[in-house]
Amino acid sequence: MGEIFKVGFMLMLVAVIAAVALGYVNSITSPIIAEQKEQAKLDAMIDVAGSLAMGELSFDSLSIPELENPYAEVDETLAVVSVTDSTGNELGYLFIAYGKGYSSTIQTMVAVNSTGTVTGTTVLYQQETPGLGANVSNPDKFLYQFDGRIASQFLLKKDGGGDEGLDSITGSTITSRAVTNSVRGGLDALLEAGIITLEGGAQ
Amino acid sequence: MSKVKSFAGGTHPPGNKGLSSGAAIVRLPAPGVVTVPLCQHLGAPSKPVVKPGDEVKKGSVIGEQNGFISLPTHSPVNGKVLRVENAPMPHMRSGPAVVIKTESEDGGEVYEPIANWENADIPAIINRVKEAGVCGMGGASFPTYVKLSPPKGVKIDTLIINGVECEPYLTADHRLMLERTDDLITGMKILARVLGVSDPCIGIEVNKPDAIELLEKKGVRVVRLKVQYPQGAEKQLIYAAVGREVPAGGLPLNVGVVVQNVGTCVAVADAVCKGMPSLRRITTVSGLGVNSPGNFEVCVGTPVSDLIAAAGGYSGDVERLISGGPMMGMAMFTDAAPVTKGTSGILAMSPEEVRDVEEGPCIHCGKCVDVCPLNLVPCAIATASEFAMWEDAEKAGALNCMACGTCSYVCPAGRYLVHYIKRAQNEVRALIRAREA
Amino acid sequence: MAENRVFDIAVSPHVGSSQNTRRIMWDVVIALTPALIAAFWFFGPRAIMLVAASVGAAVLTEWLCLKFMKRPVNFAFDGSAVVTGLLLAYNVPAGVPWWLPVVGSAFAIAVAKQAFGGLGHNIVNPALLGRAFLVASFPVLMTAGWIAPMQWKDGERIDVQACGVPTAHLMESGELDALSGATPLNALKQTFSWEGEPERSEEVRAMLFSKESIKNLFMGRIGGCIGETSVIMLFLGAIYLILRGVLELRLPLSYLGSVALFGWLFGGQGWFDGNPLFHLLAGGVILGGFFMVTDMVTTPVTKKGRIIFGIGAGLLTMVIRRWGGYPEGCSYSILLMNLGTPLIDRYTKPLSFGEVKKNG
Amino acid sequence: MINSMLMWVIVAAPDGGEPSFSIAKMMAIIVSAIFINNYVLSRFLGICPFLGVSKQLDSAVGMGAAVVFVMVLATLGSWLVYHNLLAPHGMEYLRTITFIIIIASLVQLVEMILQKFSPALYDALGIFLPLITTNCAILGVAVLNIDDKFSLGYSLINSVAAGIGFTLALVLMAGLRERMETANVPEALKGLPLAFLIAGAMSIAFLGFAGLGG
Amino acid sequence: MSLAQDFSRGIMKENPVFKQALGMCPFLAVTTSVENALGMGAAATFVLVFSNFLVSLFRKVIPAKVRIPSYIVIIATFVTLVDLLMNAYLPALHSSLGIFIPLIVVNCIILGRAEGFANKNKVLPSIVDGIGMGLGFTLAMVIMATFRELLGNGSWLGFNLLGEAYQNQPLLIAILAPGAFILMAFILGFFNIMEKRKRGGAK
Ligand SMILES: Cc1cc2nc3c(=O)[nH]c(=O)nc-3n(C[C@H](O)[C@H](O)[C@H](O)COP(=O)(O)O)c2cc1C
Ligand SMILES: Cc1cc2nc3c(=O)[nH]c(=O)nc-3n(C[C@H](O)[C@H](O)[C@H](O)COP(=O)(O)O)c2cc1C
Ligand SMILES: Cc1cc2nc3c(=O)[nH]c(=O)nc-3n(C[C@H](O)[C@H](O)[C@H](O)COP(=O)(O)O)c2cc1C
Ligand SMILES: Cc1cc2nc3c(=O)[nH]c(=O)nc-3n(C[C@H](O)[C@H](O)[C@H](O)CO)c2cc1C
Ligand code: SF4
Ligand code: SF4
Ligand code: SF4
Ligand code: SF4
Ligand code: FES
Repeated sequence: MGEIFKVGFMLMLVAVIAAVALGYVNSITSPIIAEQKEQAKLDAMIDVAGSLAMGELSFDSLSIPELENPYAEVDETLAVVSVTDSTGNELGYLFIAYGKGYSSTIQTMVAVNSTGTVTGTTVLYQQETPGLGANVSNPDKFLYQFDGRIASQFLLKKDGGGDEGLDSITGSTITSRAVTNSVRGGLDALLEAGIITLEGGAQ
Repeated sequence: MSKVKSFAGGTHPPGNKGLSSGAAIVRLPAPGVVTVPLCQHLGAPSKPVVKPGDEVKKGSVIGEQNGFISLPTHSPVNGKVLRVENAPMPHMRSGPAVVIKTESEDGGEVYEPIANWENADIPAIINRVKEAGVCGMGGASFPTYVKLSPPKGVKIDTLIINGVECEPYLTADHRLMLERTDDLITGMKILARVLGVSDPCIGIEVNKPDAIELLEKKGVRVVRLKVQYPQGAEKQLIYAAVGREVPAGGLPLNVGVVVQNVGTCVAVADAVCKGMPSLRRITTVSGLGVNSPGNFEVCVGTPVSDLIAAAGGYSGDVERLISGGPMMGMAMFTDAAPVTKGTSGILAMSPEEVRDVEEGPCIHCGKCVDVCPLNLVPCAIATASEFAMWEDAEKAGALNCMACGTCSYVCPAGRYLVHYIKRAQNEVRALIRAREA
Repeated sequence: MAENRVFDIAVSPHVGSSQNTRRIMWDVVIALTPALIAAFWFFGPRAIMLVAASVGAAVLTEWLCLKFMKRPVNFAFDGSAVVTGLLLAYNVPAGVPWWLPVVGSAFAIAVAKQAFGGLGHNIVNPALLGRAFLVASFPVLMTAGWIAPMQWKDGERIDVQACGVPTAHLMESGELDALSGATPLNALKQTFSWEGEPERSEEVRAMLFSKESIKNLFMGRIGGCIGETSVIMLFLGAIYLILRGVLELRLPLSYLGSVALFGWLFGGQGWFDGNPLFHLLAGGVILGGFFMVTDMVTTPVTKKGRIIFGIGAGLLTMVIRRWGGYPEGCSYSILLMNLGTPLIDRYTKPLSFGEVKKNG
Repeated sequence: MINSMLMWVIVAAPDGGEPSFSIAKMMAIIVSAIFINNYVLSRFLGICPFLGVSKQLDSAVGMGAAVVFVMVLATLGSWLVYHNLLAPHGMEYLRTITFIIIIASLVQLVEMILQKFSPALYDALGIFLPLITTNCAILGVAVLNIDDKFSLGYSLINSVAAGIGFTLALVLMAGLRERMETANVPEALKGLPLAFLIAGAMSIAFLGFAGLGG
Repeated sequence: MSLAQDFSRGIMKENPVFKQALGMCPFLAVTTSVENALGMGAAATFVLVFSNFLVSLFRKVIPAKVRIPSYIVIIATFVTLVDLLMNAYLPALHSSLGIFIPLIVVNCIILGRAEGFANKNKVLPSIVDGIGMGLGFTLAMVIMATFRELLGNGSWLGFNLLGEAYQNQPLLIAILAPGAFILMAFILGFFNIMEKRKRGGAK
């Protein structure tokens, strides 16, 4: 009995020391991890929204009850962030589009101005095939075509977009289609909810 | 005409029987010196009972039975024993033999004929078959009297006479059926009586229509068989003739059948009706390596070189000299070896006839599996054997193989499948013996 | 009495069939030539160049490997490397650069064959492993290197739709672009993803399954890999092999039968609305069915096993065509079944003659 | 006390994960774990037993069965502890340490129970059990279930499928290795290199499943 | 045995990967780039050194019965430590090593050294052994990663070495799963030959 007690005690001691040590380290690292995650997001937002205006930007997430989320199967709510300049002028919006690609759900962050024209995009996450679909992360291969388009112009040539349509990445129609259609879906949702309007914008 | 029957698997090598099938049997006199092997049958060799200098009579016992599966050996000539020694053999490198200087072939000691065999005591007939030294003439040279004495409780209801002769080249059984038809039928009847079988039959491949016709005319029940090697193998013959599957590792008697070769029937008839011990046999000499192929009735103990000389001598290049058929026969390293009771043929093969492929790796083509009449997977057994994986070879059924050679024949990679499998059989038997000990 | 002669001894049997490995391999080479002629006709001299590069690389690699491993180099000329090189080249699009089949053949022979011990010891089909290696390494070239087959009209060369469907109709409706550069199977695959547009999807499928399209498939007037397109020429080769006793029909028949069955079952959008003939003739099924499923080295030796292999490969082919990431599943299905070959052989070992099934 | 116990059992979906269950998603998980992202051939989890226990078919089957068994138990234990003990109290950082303790104790427990109540099964699986503690595939499936935000139901399905995928790879490998025993492999590649070569060929073939159902 | 021997043993003679085939999963999984290899190597070395240190320090105190569980707890503690620190300070590396960081716990190199060496030796040799083994593991991974990154991406440690043309059409398979298996087969084959040569020479 004493033997078991001693053994159990030792094991517990080891575990307790370990837990305490880890708790301590965690208390130091967890704010850093959280902050660094926040920063990464912020960097991406600044990167994309930088196309809306120069200078200091601020971001504010909107909660829009009537907005129907086209990505319901990935996220409950369509997170829309409004972008304002330092003086509080509303410049446009950011949202994340989710599209099911070849081997992953591709997350694309999109900046759109209040008249519905896309001004910047970046891929936040993808796990497509290296050398094929993974090229979406390279702006020169695909996303360069996105700026200046409105919702109805997001269609691949292959999918009936005609001459105005988007060229897909060589050998990666599925990936290209996923991104294109997801961006269109997000824009449509914003239009429907009346957050952006097409007045005066590109036809 | 009855239906042509067969078994599953097998192959059809070119028969080449035309070389000798038209040649009537020629009886050769005994040579000046005979080398009588003491190991002509399956089982223990007989024990020599003569010594150099002894005078022997034709038909006198020179080696006595040495156990249950064994037989006595007789002198085929009147003469004088020169030596008792190890001599080259057709079926092994060398074996014990009695060398006799021939003086004559007349008269000699024969047993009392059992003329009224229809009514004679059955044990007496079996004993006669035994003392006459009759063994199977079809292949394994198994002592015939053993087959005639089934263990208690075993009921034999079928006797099949094996007139198939499926090996290419060989025509001895074919000629025997044509020329010694009456003795054959008598032998068949004796065997049927001994075994208590009422309706024996004889299996013949349809490439011997003359034999089929002749026997049917004489009232024998003939089972027509497809020309397919190895139709003459006991288990395949039984399956084709009566549709019974001899259990793996079992014997024909397990399904109530006894199979005897046509030559054995004639030997039995000679022993019973004429009291003649088994001293001679009919053998085919063929192949493109001899000048005039033919069928010969010779004394056991006659050197192969004499047979070749009788067939006109060698013609040019001879690549290989074979005792038996080309599928299962043994290559002989010298033509000094004597004929035994089991020598169904002597083939002198020219280089064009002999298969010459370099052995390559097994390409898993499955041809051997397709043809194996026993449904084995020969390539697997052979590979296991090559790598000394004896347990695997045993599991793959190595012991079931009858070494018919069909698999090697079709193998495009030229693998020596039979050779590997035979080696596996030896090792597996040793393994089993060790396990039981 | 004559001097006794002495002879060489050898194991039985002393005679053998006329088949041998070398002859079988060269027979396959002969049987593959009609398809090469078709490739020249439809894809031009470029196809011959690629095939020659592939075969040359295969034989050279084989020779180098044998030399390096100090094994008899004459095995390099037994024809098996030629078959591998041919089949590899037959499995790449005609529009790829010359070095692609060279790299593929070198991999097929050095890694998929010789590293496993050479002829007879490899576990998966070398040509197909070589192809899969190329697809994984150079996906863009291997999925976009199609060139449209050439056709002659009034003595002049005209280009036709690679997918093999009647084109005029498509051009009018403006859907031509949607299928450009594709192969019939690529076109079919695309229709599966137009879930939102059932009518368009249905319409294109109807064209693919039409008589005209089937005729083009049969002749080879379609885009595709170099050697797979002309069904009629492949049939010619297959008939030659059957006559020469090289092909055992269990594998091809069970494979083709299974592709047809499952193609009908789920080769369309829904159930029971696929076109079995289309699925048999499109893509690599005929080439695979007569020349690659039949690679004896990597397929089961037992009779039952070969049937199981064929059915399994057919099922996998159709599963990949219908639901997989690739438009064609023929090569992967064979590779995947190759992995199971030893297990199939093990569990289909026939009951030997006179053996009874043990109870339980 | 009793109340909180009940709560534990009830919490069966992670925060932000899907509470509902769909057959389509279940099929996707199964196909992914067995074929597309096979734990061994594509994710490199469980390589040691894959190489170590694939020399013979019989032991491969035994090992596969043992892994499926332990994976399910480990998933059950680790999932419940993570979502009911660690996550609610902000102690996610103790995940690794708790999971490995759970797995090690589970293996011990299973061994003891088997030995006592089913000696036959113990004899069959016994030798494989200790090997499993230090098998990345087990810890891997527990961690990935958390990372992928699977609910308890999906996690269990995922663990069974992962185990089946592992067994499939192991059994195929065993068959191929048995065949290769009699192959004329170059001297340098004999042994472990050959095992890797076979795994490479398998892995390429499994690329054929890429995008399946996608 | 001298400290120098303790150190060098893990690098060549008893290299955990090439000579003992240990730590295979992380080895195959993270060697897609030299950077990942170095990161994983550093993480594993850290855990090895500290767990060897603690195990050796307390080898007289910990009862034999709970030896293994205690080691596991010690190792898991350091693994978690590395996990937290990396997440806080090297987030990109942390996300590309992914699940293989927590899996260091079951890496048998570490448990093997704790049980096989630290358990029986003094503190200093144990630390040195940990460093040696860690470096050996790292070295092996760097060798493998060199092949894979160079062939599969045309670069080494991110530097483009083989030129634009190669990078457009690299031997992608080298960084995919099959490439890892096949390259490993040939690397091990190479060591096999070397071993044989050496043994042949000694005779
Ligand atoms: C290994 C492999 C990976 C692939 N990865 C992708 C991918 O990441 N994205 C994609 O759109 N298509 C990918 N594909 C290609 C698709 O299967 C399909 O062939 C392609 O989308 C056809 O598009 P195309 O018309 O642009 O050639 C991949 C194909 C293979 C063989
Ligand atoms: C050890 C042994 C025992 C045999 N015992 C009997 C037997 O008791 N009864 C019988 O009819 N045949 C017996 N046989 C003979 C076989 O049935 C068969 O006829 C003999 O092996 C020759 O067959 P083969 O020429 O096809 O090789 C025995 C054979 C052997 C090898
Ligand atoms: C492959 C093979 C083929 C055989 N072919 C014949 C044959 O054609 N004729 C024959 O009488 N015996 C043949 N035998 C021998 C028979 O199986 C059997 O042993 C013999 O018929 C028994 O009769 P016996 O004891 O009178 O010789 C063959 C054996 C084997 C293994
Ligand atoms: C009917 C037949 C089909 C063959 N198919 C292939 C094949 O698909 N791929 C291949 O590399 N070799 C093939 N070969 C050649 C040969 O079997 C191949 O090189 C071996 O797999 C190498 O061990 C074939 C040979 C024959 C006789
Ligand atoms: S081996 Fe000889 S005796 Fe046996 S069947 Fe064939 S030819 Fe007849
Ligand atoms: S395995 Fe034996 S029985 Fe089967 S074909 Fe070959 S030699 Fe004949
Ligand atoms: S016939 Fe020869 S090559 Fe074909 S499987 Fe059998 S042993 Fe192998
Ligand atoms: S302990 Fe883990 S890392 Fe080490 S070899 Fe075994 S499975 Fe691989
Ligand atoms: S490292 Fe051993 S199972 Fe993963």
